[in-house]
Amino acid sequence: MSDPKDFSASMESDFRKTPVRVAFVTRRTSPAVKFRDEDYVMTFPETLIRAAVAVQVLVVFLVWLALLWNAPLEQLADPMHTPNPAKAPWYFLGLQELLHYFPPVVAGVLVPGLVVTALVVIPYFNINIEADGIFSKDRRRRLAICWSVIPALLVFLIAFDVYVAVPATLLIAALLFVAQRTPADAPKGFRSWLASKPLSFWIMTWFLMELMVLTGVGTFFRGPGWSWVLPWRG
Amino acid sequence: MKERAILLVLLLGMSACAKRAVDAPASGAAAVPSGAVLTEVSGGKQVTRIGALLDQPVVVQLNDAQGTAIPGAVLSLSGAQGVKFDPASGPTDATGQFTTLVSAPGTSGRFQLLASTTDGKVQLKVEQVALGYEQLLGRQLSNQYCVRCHDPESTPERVSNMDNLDPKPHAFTEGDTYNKFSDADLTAIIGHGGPALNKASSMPPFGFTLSPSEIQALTSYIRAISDPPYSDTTRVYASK
Amino acid sequence: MSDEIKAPTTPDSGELSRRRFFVKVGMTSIAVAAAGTGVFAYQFLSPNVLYEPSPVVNAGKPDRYPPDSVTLDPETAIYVVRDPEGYFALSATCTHLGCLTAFKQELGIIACPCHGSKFNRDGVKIAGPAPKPLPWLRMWLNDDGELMVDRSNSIATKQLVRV
Amino acid sequence: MNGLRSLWNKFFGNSSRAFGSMSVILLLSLAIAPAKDFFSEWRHAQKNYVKLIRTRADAVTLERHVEPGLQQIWHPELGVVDRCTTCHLGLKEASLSNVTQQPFAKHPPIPHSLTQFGCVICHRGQGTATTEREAHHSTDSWEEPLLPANYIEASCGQCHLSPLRGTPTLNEGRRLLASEGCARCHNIKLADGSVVVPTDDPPELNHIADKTTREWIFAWVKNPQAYAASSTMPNFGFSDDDARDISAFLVAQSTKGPYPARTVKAASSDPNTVQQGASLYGQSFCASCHATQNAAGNLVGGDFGPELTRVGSKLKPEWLESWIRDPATYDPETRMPHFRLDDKQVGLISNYLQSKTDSDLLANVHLEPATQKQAEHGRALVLEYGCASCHQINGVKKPENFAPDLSRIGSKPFAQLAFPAGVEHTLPNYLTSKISKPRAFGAGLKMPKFALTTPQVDALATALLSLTSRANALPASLRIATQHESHYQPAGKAGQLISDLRCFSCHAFNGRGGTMAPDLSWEGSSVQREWLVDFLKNPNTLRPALIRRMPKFNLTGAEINTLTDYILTVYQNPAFDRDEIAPSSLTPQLAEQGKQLYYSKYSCQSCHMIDAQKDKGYIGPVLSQAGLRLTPAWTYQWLRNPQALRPGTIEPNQHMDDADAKALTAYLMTLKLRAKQGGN
Amino acid sequence: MANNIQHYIDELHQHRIWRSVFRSGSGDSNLHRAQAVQSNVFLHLFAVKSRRRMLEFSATWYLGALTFGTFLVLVITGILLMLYYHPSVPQAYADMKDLQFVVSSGVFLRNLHRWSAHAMVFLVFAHMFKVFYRGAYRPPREFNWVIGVVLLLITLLLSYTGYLLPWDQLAYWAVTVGSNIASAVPLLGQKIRFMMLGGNSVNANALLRFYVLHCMVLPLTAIFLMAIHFWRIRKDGGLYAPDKPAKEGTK
Repeated sequence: MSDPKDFSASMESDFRKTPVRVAFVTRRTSPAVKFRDEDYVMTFPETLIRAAVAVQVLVVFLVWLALLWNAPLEQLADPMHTPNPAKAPWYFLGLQELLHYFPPVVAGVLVPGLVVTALVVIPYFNINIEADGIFSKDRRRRLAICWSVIPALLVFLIAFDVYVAVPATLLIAALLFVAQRTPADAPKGFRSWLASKPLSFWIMTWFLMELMVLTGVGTFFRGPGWSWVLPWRG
Repeated sequence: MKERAILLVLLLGMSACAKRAVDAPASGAAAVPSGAVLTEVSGGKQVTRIGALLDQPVVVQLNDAQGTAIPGAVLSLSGAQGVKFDPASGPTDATGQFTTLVSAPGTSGRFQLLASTTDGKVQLKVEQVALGYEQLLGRQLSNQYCVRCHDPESTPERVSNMDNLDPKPHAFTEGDTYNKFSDADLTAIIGHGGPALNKASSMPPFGFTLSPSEIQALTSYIRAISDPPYSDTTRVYASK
Repeated sequence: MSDEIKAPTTPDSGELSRRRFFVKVGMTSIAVAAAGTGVFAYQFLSPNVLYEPSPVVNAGKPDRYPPDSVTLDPETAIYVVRDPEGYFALSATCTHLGCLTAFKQELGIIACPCHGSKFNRDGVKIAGPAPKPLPWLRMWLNDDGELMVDRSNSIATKQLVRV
Repeated sequence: MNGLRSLWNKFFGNSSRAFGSMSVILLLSLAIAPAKDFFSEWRHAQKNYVKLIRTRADAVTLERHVEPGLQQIWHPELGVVDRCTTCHLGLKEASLSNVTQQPFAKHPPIPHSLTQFGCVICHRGQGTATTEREAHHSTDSWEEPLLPANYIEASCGQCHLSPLRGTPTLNEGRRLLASEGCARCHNIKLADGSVVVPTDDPPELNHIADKTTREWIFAWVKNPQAYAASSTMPNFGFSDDDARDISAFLVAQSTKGPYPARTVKAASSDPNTVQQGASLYGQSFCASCHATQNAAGNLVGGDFGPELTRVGSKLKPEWLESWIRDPATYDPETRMPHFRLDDKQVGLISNYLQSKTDSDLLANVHLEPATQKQAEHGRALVLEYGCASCHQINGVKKPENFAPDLSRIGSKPFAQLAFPAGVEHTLPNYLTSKISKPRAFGAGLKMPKFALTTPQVDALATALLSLTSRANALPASLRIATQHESHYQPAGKAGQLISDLRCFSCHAFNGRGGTMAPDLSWEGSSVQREWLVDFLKNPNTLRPALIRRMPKFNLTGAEINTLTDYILTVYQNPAFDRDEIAPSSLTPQLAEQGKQLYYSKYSCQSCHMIDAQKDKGYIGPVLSQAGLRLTPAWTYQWLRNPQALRPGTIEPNQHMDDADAKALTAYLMTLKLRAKQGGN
Repeated sequence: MANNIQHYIDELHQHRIWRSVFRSGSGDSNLHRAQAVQSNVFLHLFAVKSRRRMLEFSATWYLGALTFGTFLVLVITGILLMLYYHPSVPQAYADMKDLQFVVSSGVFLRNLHRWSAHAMVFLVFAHMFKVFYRGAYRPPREFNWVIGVVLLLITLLLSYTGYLLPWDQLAYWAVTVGSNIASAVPLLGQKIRFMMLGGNSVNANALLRFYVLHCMVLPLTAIFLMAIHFWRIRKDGGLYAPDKPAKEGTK
């Protein structure tokens, strides 16, 4: 890679040198190479052309979408008459589904507020910095917390009739159980992969699954009066 | 390979048979012998508003060549765009008759109904008239001012005066008489009365009672219901 | 694919030229698309329907206008002039830069407030920077006996509508 | 497989190739949008139109009229943007009258100009749309499809709130809204703010037990049309038990009426007496208002009062006699006049009417004595079904807002309507099926089934479809407001007589009253005193062809004088003086001249009779006593312009000159044949 | 012929005016390429070089680039649509109809705008989850993650404010419900809603406010934050690449 004959100092030269790190070894540090510097490419054109192709594919997709399907347009706004059901845009339907169960101050303000706050503070709480498996350290205490929080969450969800959120929670619990039962020296595979996942992974995955379930339910399975309907029985 | 070809031929044959079985008239429908004749019993030449139901149902009769009624044969009706039938098809009754209610299309003018047997071999055309706004207005005016003398039929509410007049007025449906007049002639007779045009003195002038547009509406109505139909010969549409 | 990424700096010359060709094709298509977008934008930007009042104006019954008078309708920017022989319509928009002119009753002339152009009541320029006389507009009587003026249709000859 | 892969590699093998290929694909995709625009539906229609007119003789003229591109009619004050003329290019081309191919057909003549009102004001649909589907049919964004031709008159009704000659269906529908009792349960407000006032006359039920039996009530409530086919009372579909309980309640709530009890002779079945009653019934012209079924089952007589075919099975004799004697004592609001019959006459008519029974009607009705519980349930039913919306019932208040408001039913969105199975989702279909089969919309619904024919249902739907939001939003200057009936009430003794005789039921005076008989607002200018006195004593008809005739009221001489004085002084036409033509100016020579005109120039004998033997004209009134009946001034003015004195009269305006009118007047004034007493 | 054209293009590229505008050529040398990035006001937000393994599709799924792509599409179509849009009641709805029926390709642009908006929301979410699962929010990239979260909120707000603009039933009731959720905020709820709608109900004022937010405030904020977002990628050491064992790195 760093063939010296490629190097010359003139302005017209095609310099192919990759940056070289120089480590200063002091008394308190010791040199140890963890991994080598990587292979770099020019941003222009290598990265940009790929990005451009990706965007082109997307735009072609959107253009065909726009050619084939018209954007929805309903009747002129009529304050005297609420359509049934009055649905928000799809990305808010998870929230609207929550509003079906909880008072607005909880589902409309508290939950989204907490989620946003949580997202903002994630990097500052050193969560996932080590990226160690959830039960790899402090196992006993963490197990105790885990197996008390999940049932409490389930009871809470059922108390508010949020049955739609239960399966995903149970699935996470089941996977956690698998992760817990996986020995540290398990062979590489799904189980060891699960066991290596940190707490933040589990919370985020639960959140993602609930988001998808609630949005999916709100989008496809809710009809007049926010009652259950089957989308294929239109 | 050979077996496959035979199988294919067999399958094709079977499906063809099945298709014919499906296409065949449903069992129970009487066959229509050749020489059968469809005749109009009642409901022809009715006058109604555009889009409205005709007052009387249209009744047609299916007879065979000997004049005996054919019961149970399926007849169907069709018409111009917008004409509705209730029902549009069905079997003839024990006396060989088929009755249907007809709604006029959305455009004014004469429209035809075609009654036919399912195989389409025996057909009958029935003509009706749908009145547009102007003709409807004409009919209203006619009912108010004209029919007492120009309609031979009496009703309890309105006794016809036609027989009392000499010369007798012509009924508005008499196309043979009215089609000879041009639009201008008709307008003049209605507006100026009979004597002014050397016609019967019993026809009074209506030009001071009706407005020009009302007289035009009346003319339009008379044209619409005349039998045989009026065709405007002053306008020739020749193709280039 | 991964092979090519591994050795991007040592392609054979044929591959290199093909590459250039494709990039050129790409750039040309994008240039064509940009040009096409220009045409497209022109089409898009020129409205197909206009929410503007009809150029044909109903100026009302002729006896609305007193004999030998010039009447300005500011809404439609036309003068209806009643001469002893008949009626005619003049555009009230100054031919100089489009200001709305006014008829000076005491002087009997039409004057533009913007740059001082003056016209007589036939629309002929008397003074000022206006390059052309005020155009005569087509005028006719409709079936109800009302004066109609087509603002989009100016007439060259001085045709009066006689009532 | 390999071929595909190499093809893939060729075009997408590396980033440059992918960039090049994707750019081309992007270019092509983007180019489709304007192409789609170019091949639009309306451009296609315009091309076809040009193709069509090129084959015609007047192609040059027609092509000159074609303006390519999108067309728009914009009416900001009507709130309308119409682009219909983009495709409907031949609307104004008179020479295309034989083209039936849409969208190019010529529009039939209407009284409004296309450019003045646009299209959607009348036809509805979506005027802004430029595709057939969006313009004509209902979509997510526009629920209002084109109005079917059958109901097109509904659109006229948006501005024309008073009857219009060209819209018989709409007029009929509006009449039915008032006369079939729709407006008693539903609030129906027109765009000018006026409310539809019911014109039917449902009887009050406070004293119903005096009038009829529980058995009859039972049979009636079960099926009103079984008693009288022409009844406006709808069928509520009550079960036997419900009908029993309602009859129990109605009888229980009934109180004794406010009229004097009289001894009543038992009805006689003597055929002679019945025959006398029948002839008195005929002489009193009861059939002018009341109908009876004849042997063929057809109704004969007027529809102003209730049908009397089976009246003997309904009414109690003592009530009937009291009613015939003076209806107003039982019902002060009734439209039936006070006939001033003596006891013998009352007995004869009552006896005749009681003979009109139908043994089948109540044959199967056997009711046990009512229990308290039944009456209570009956009351609950009466409340539930809003009986008090129409009838006065003791202890039951008229319910408010009993049925949905129909003031904007013509713009009701589908989303707010529930359609029964098998009904196409359009507003006209909803209305017609709701009116004709109300219970198909759900078993628990209250709306009863009215005995209406299909044309009547269509007329009602037309009237309802005219009640749109747009009608309310249109500028008031476009509205032709409803004609309100005046509250004119003549004063004094004569005024009392006029209301006692219920003259307003048939005659109109100063904008109030019925249309069954001539308008009498200017009667004082028209007739001579002597004739009027004679006429009131013994009304004989002037028009031999009429079946509806003025009944004889058996007035006293004083009453006749009061009425005559009043009519001759008050009901005068302000346009002329009734004495302006002196009888002396009408010389015999002039009369002779008039006679010539009468028989030759104007052929009056075509419509009028003078000599019943010789003349046959059936249309106008008989003129044999014109000289006794009419004043010369009225006759003269009438001949000059009959429409001015009575708008809508059949007699055409002959545009007679002064001399002819004078001569004819002179002639008519010589016709003084004395009518024999008793009339025809 | 082709040579001639190439000649003229080269001439053009060498011309003084051209050089004054485009400092670098699109030369074949890496130096030129580096200059191209550095001397371009937009491209200088990026590093001159990037890790080869981050070019793999599986590394980023190009979600960030795609999101930016949808944003560009939205800006272009949005500006065009603004030319036929009046933020007033009920003209706004009539304008939708005009776009659909009479403006050349108006319906296409509206569709593209609408679908791109949906795509952008989806892509932003996907981008966020992808970043999270890769752990790319770890220091020193924590602030860039926060900017990302803010951009997510802005995207949602952009989409939501745009939702009202057609003034149809869908828009009206979605916004009515949404603004009532805002009023559920303890203590300040009603005030927030009042400020948001410029009144007590969704009416012409609300439409104008949403219009200004949708067309001015939010896009400008988004562009500003995006610039920082991209620039921070460079400053934080390029696209985050998870640590790899030395043996893999030597490869």
